[in-house]
Amino acid sequence: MLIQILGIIVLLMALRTLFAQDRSERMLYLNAMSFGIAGLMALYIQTPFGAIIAITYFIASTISSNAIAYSIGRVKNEIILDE
Amino acid sequence: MNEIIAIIIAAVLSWINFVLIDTWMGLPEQPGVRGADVIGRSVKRRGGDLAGGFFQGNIVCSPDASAGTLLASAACYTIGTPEGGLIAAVLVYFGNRLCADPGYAGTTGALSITCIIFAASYIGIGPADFIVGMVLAIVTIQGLHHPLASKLLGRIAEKMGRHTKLT
Amino acid sequence: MIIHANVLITILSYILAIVSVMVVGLLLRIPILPERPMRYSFTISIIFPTSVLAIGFTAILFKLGYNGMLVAVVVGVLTAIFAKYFLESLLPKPLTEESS
Amino acid sequence: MYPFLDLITLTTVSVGVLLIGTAGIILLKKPMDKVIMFALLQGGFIGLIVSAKYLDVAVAAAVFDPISTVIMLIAITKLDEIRKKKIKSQEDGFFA
Repeated sequence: MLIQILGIIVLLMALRTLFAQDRSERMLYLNAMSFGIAGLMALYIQTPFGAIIAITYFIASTISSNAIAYSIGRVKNEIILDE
Repeated sequence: MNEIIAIIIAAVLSWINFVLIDTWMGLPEQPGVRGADVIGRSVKRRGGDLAGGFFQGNIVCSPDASAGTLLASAACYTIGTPEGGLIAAVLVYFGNRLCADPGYAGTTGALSITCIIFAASYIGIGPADFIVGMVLAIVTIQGLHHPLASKLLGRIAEKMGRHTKLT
Repeated sequence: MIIHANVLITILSYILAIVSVMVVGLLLRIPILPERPMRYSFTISIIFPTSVLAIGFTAILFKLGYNGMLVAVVVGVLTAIFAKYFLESLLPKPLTEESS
Repeated sequence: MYPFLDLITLTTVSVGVLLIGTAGIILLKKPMDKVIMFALLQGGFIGLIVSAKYLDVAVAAAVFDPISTVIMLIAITKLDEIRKKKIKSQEDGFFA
């Protein structure tokens, strides 16, 4: 029951990340999905190492979110060379 | 049916916990890092409140009391009730300093949710319910509708005297 | 509710760890409180983060199997020395702002 | 009672997140959007490793993920500066 609720939330947040309009809106949905995955891993592995891996994953994903949000401010509208 | 009521009570408890501690520690006042500034101004441009935008941006850019609540309840579920919260507080402090944040909000949130879990285990709400409840609480802030959530957070910040002075 | 004797001994060990880290920290002249506005300062003080580190390390050692009050006192002394001399270089203060 | 609820486990959720991340990397145009979807794909990847219970591999993957993201961000920022500088110098050359 608990795992099913978390799984539905994670899939919903991933779909909203794909179909979002703005770029910083995507960051907020991505953070909510990362919360869900950390809780899901702690519920699936029921040993003390499960808590360690959940903490490690969450802090690492926060560091990468920090770097992405910092460089969103620097790269305003980038030039793409298609065709 | 009994399980759903437990999850709802846990969600309400963890929502009150992390919103009050984050507002008291001054998250809506100023953006700690530069990425939070970008996200806050983007939320304001879409019709929200600036203080609530800074709140959401600070949650994205460094593990604050919301992360402390989730990780402490996960550690209490897998390790044991008093010890897991204390271990999670230390690890959240190191992670907070890696993200250039003082780290007061994360450790305070982890320690207070440990006390709440220890008290709630006598009425039959386990730590596993608090994990699901915390994810439901963060979805109401970050996942449903950003301008409405930021207006609510801005009103709470104004009531506690922590509204931003930037424009 | 029934409180066993083991629970009392565990709570007493945590309190002992906090007391020992406070005594050694006062001897080593760590400041007691960070300066005002307290929520934005990076100063290492006794209340935060040294006490939190002390009870966290005590909990890690308890879960690894080393029980007893003597462990708590030794961990408190070692944590105070660690926070005074090594924590500043392990986690440096961030630069004032990105000036770019 | 609800037979489709039994299908939702950590394995299927991680595979779904991986597929969504792959579709996002292919469909979206701008490089920064591609990096955001890459961060989403990393979450699904670590979840898939954990569901097979290779926990040590999962810790190593979780530690090395921000490093790869930071390296890609440095490359994107540098490339963008070079392209903007090139366009500016071309305009100056035409008008001067």
